[in-house]
Amino acid sequence: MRKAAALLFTLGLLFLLSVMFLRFELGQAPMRIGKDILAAAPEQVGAANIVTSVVLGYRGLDTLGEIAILFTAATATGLILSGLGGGQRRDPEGGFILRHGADLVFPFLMLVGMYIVVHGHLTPGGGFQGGVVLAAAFFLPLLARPSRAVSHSALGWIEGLAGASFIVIGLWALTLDQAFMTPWLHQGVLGELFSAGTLPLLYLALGLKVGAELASLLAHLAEVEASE
Amino acid sequence: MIPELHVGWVLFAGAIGLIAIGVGGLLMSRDLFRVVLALAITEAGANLLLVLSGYRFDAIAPIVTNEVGGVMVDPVPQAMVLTAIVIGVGVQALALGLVLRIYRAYGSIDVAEVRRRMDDDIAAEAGLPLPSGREKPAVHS
Amino acid sequence: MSVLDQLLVFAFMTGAVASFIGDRRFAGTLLAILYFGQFLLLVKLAPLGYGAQPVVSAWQPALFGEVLVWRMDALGWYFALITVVAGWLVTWYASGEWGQGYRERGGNLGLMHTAVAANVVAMLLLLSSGNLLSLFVGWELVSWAGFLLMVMNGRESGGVSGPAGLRYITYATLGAMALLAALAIAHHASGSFEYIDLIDAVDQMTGPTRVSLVIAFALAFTIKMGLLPFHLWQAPAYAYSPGPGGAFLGAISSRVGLWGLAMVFGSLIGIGRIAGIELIPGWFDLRDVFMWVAALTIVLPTFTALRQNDARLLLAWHGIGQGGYMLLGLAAGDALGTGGGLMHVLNHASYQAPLFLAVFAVMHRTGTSDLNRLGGLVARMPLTFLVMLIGIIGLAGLPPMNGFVSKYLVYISLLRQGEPLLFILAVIGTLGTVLSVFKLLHNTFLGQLRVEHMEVREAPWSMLIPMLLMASVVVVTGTAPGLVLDWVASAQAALGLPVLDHTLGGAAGLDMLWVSGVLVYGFAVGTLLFLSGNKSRRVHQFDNYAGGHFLTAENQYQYSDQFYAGLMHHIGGWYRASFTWAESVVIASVDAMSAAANGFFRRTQAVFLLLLATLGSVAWLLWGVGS
Amino acid sequence: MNAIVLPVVLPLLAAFLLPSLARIWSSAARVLGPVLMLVSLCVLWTTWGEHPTPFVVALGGFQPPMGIAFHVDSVAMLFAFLVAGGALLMWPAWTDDDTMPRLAALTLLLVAAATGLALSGDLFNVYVFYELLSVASFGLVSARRTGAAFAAGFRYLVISGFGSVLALLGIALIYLRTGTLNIAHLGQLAPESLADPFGLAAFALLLLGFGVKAELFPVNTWVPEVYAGSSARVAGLLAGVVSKLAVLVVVRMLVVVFPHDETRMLLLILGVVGVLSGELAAWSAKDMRRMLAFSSIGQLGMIFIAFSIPGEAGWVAGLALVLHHLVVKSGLFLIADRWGGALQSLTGAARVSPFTAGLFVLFALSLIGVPPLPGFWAKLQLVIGLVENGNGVYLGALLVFLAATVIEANYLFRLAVAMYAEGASSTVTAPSGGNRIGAAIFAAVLVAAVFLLNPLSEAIDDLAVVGNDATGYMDSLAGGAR
Repeated sequence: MRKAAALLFTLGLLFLLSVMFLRFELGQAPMRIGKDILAAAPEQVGAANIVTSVVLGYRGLDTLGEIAILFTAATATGLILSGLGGGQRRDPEGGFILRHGADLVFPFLMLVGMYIVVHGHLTPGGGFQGGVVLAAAFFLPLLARPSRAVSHSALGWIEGLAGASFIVIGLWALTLDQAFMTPWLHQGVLGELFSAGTLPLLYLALGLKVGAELASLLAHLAEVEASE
Repeated sequence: MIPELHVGWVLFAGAIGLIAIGVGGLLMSRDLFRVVLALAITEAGANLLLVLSGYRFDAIAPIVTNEVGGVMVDPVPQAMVLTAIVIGVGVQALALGLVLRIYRAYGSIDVAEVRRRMDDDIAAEAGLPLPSGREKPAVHS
Repeated sequence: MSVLDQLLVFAFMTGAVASFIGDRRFAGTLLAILYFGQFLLLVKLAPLGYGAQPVVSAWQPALFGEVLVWRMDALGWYFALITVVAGWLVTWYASGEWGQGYRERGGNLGLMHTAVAANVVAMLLLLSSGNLLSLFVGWELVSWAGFLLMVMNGRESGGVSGPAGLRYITYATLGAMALLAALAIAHHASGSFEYIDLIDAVDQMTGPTRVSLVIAFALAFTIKMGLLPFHLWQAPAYAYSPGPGGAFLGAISSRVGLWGLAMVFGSLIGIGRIAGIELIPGWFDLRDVFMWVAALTIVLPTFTALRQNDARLLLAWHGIGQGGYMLLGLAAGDALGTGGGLMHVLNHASYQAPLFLAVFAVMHRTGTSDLNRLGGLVARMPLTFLVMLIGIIGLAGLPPMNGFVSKYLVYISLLRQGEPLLFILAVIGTLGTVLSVFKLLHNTFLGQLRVEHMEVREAPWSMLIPMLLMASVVVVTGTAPGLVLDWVASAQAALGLPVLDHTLGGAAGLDMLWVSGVLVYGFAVGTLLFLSGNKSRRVHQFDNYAGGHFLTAENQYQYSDQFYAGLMHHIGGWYRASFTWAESVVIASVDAMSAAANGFFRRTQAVFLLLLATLGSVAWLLWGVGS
Repeated sequence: MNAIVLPVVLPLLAAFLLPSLARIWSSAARVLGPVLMLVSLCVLWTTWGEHPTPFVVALGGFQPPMGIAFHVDSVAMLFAFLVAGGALLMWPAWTDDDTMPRLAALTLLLVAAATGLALSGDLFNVYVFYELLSVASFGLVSARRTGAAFAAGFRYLVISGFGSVLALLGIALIYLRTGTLNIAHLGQLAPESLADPFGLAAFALLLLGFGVKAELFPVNTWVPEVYAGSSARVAGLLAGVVSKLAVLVVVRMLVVVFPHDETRMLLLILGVVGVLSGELAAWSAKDMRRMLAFSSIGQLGMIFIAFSIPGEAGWVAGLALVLHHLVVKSGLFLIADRWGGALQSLTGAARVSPFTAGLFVLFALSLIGVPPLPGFWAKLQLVIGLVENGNGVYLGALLVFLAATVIEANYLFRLAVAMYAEGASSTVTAPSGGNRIGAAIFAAVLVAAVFLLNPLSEAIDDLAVVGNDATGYMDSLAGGAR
């Protein structure tokens, strides 16, 4: 009975959403600010990747909010998972291939991650995507060697300082009598690595922060799993 | 235009379908872990819908290159979706952490059982008779 | 700063003094002096009672664009006079031995003094309110000050006062919310809270608006008066207040409901317009509803009083019925009826307060107010007996006491208006009153003195003097009702009601000077005959026999249990039980709704409701209203 | 002017660094948060003083509607002020165990998010801050680390998560129709692109999505468990402060973008049902925390009813109720710190702590709306506003409101009478010193408000004019809009 009702209401939702959204055709959206941004972004921000201009420029505050959410989730997870067990690990060590494979891949992952991060303003990619790769680089050794304790202190410092530098870069604009997050470095030439003002710096901070955040989240969850 | 219209319809329908599947999962799951998964599916659907709201087939990715490009896609929904995805990740991680702790506390992740135990715990803390009629709540960490 | 301001400030100061030093030994005396100061200020305002223009307060704070105005007119002055005198005398009563005893029993005397003072301030604020907003403020203050007085007696009442007070405050909040609704309707109709604007706007109102305005006002004021069917709260709440506080509440507090109705019937809406709202055309109108409610309120609670075995409850139940006379007179609408109704306020206060105080004096000496454990105290407490005697004659409405005058005016008005049924009901009520007050007097003072009360002494003078003062008011205004009728006439004029044509001896052909004279003459003759015979001999109460048995301390010839058993057998207890039943139905339905609401919040599947709401509201917006 | 971002950004900055800072200097970490709240208060105070008229801060220097803008008017600053002040008084992280740094960081994040909600003028940015607020509150709610806290937190998370999806759908729908996210810009475009059933449906989605935090019926089923399972201060913060910010968001959308009869009616109906369900449920609550939780649902319902009244009257009533409820409910939750258990156990509690019982009575009186306490004036505004509107549904809402007040008086004073019952000895202990001081400060604010009613009423009138001025809101987007 309950399932039937649930099904019925789900179908109702399906119907309503269809009524609301299927009226729209792709590409028929007015794109009001989208067009403006497409036109103005190359001059205003100077990043080849316009999505990056939006993420770090036009909607930079969203991005700050979003790393804050990640940080919050990591902190909250840490809070609720702390005080659980002694972290006695019972997972077996990874085998030879896994351990050495992880060691081998680690620098490459780091490299790829950093590359994606620092080229975020030029190509698809950026702090989030790169940060996830960085987190994977940190997490891989954890899977290979479950007995090795993660230094939460170090991760904490990385995520704290990375986040702080993001904000400080943004706040620096205030000393120049500009609004928060106004890019204050020279724009450079469109398409070059050192271009788009403060954007690469922000992405760097972002990448580090996301990487550290995800790594610490995963580490927290892994520790609980291990102490199961 | 007809094939485009058709594909657009499919994409929208897919997004809406994801939402419906997720909501159905939310309603029917008795398992907290499945609830988390259902929530993730629902969010995925909503994100898809969001990114579709600025998408067009005749346009290219919004990256300025040396080649002469055509019309570009609206970059704003893409940025929004990026944000929304990351938010979803954070929420899901926290949800998993909570599920873990609930399992540790109650030894179960069944929705009804957890609900019952929670009511008992709240009542016990307040010094009220337990709603489930048991003597006292089982010990938990 | 007008005299009104001085009065209000002085009353506030009294309250402040009470709250700071209320528990000191001398506090009662000091406070009594301060109340006397308030009384003097009211005397300064006495021209109001003889037709002077209203006195306006200089303080008119404006908040959220609304102004609070205080203005005292003849009606307010009349009520304020009763209030302040009642406050003065009950405080005097509590200032001596009673207060000490109360403190020794663990009562918080300082709080009681503060509560009484707060009640007086609140009443003064209410009675001098100059627009609807200040009326509401005063109304709520009176309600909550009364609540404070009611619930503070937990120790002495054995924990009964708390639930009684809670019941009261629930009813009172219901009334206050009705008043708030009335305010809202008035504001909607007239655009302000001023009386004048409302009076102007009444004529332009649509029928439903006017009816709902009347109903909202009526609900608020009748609940406060404890009229049927909202009377259940009153008796326990008043009976279990600390003695002087209960006397004050019983004397005047609930009469603010009548004050409000007088304003509605008089100036704000007008009894004529209310009579114009026909429920069954040509046969039954809204005014008839008021009159029938009043008549039933006279009868039913009075017969409930008959069944009480606690003197406090008996009196408190009576107080409810007396409100019925006042409303009956007021709703009659003519000069006689409204005059009688308004005069009854003072009369009622003047005997209800000393009756309460006398009961508490007995309690003070004997430790009980259970009518089955008392008796024969006339020999030990003759002055208290005298007070109660005067009081019950007044309460029963017999000449030459003032209660007779006001009831007489109401009766005449009813007969002149062609309402014989209501008249009969009122008389039946009086009959019940006579029966039950006789029970009170008999079981307390007459018959055989109980062994444990052999050593009881008369109440101390600090308690007797206030009681005697009040009792003397009953006699004086009974003999010369014109003293009060002057004020009543001014109040009628202030309300825009027809003014009662009266003399010092009374009105409508009644001359109490003459009646009292005849009575005094009769009594004098009787006394002379009695004394000249000189056949009486004083014996010990056990030096006697009854039913062939000699009397002992265990063997009583006075029965007090099952008083009026035959009558009770016939009328039963259905009426009171039916109202408690109605009340419990309301509570049970709120309980059921509450359980349903709880069930909603306790649902396991929370998202389900969310989805339901989404579907509902989106569908409603898409198709329900948009198309 | 640009400094207005500081109350949002500085807490974020501090939160990022706080866990690490606590490792090397824990006492500094403990006071960092409250000190920052003071700084925020100062910044807001000076900004308010310097810029009494609304202004827009284009973040990143990008003209709105392209970039995100903070729309700063007196209403926004008032709410930001309340957030900082409330958090300062109810700072939940004074503990000195190992949870302190994380608790403090979460609180700072909560504050940053709430302030952002007040100031932001961009729909998606509002969503981001709302999510930040949600995640931070999940963490705070579960921070007691009991089974019930986790379960309640999870329930909260699921409901809130589904609400977020709804809000996201609403945003997608709006973006599809208008192609913009700036609220002022949306307001300008709304008459042509959103004033049809589909636009209104988008509002319904936003309302239900953001309504989760605002304890809107029926998305408030998380409320009783969460307030019963979390610490008293967190519950006070959520019920007193955070809920109001969600209300502000919804009302901003209502006034600027969707000022239609239908949307107001939706708000009104949900508010009425909220009042009924909340007060009725509170009537039979067996423990104080859940009683307060249900009562706050009812009070929030009243706030929704108030804001559904068109025009400035609605804003006056709504703002007055918001301010009043914030002060009273926060104070009550501080009292519930140790008195939150079974109502039965509070019988005779006045003996344990006469001071606390007195505060309870004061708060209860104001909550019921006894003059001259501020609660009365707030409710009076609501009553006048409802009846001025004249419409039948509003009159029905008035009746419900009046009946609910009677129920409220009964259950609050049932408890108050029991607290003062003679002869009973209560098993509870007096609330901790800090909580008593906090509650006393709220009580002092309440009493001071009685004496400052006149300036307060004028200030609220001014705020209501600003809040209701939709064209003013849109015009502040000078030049950037088209």
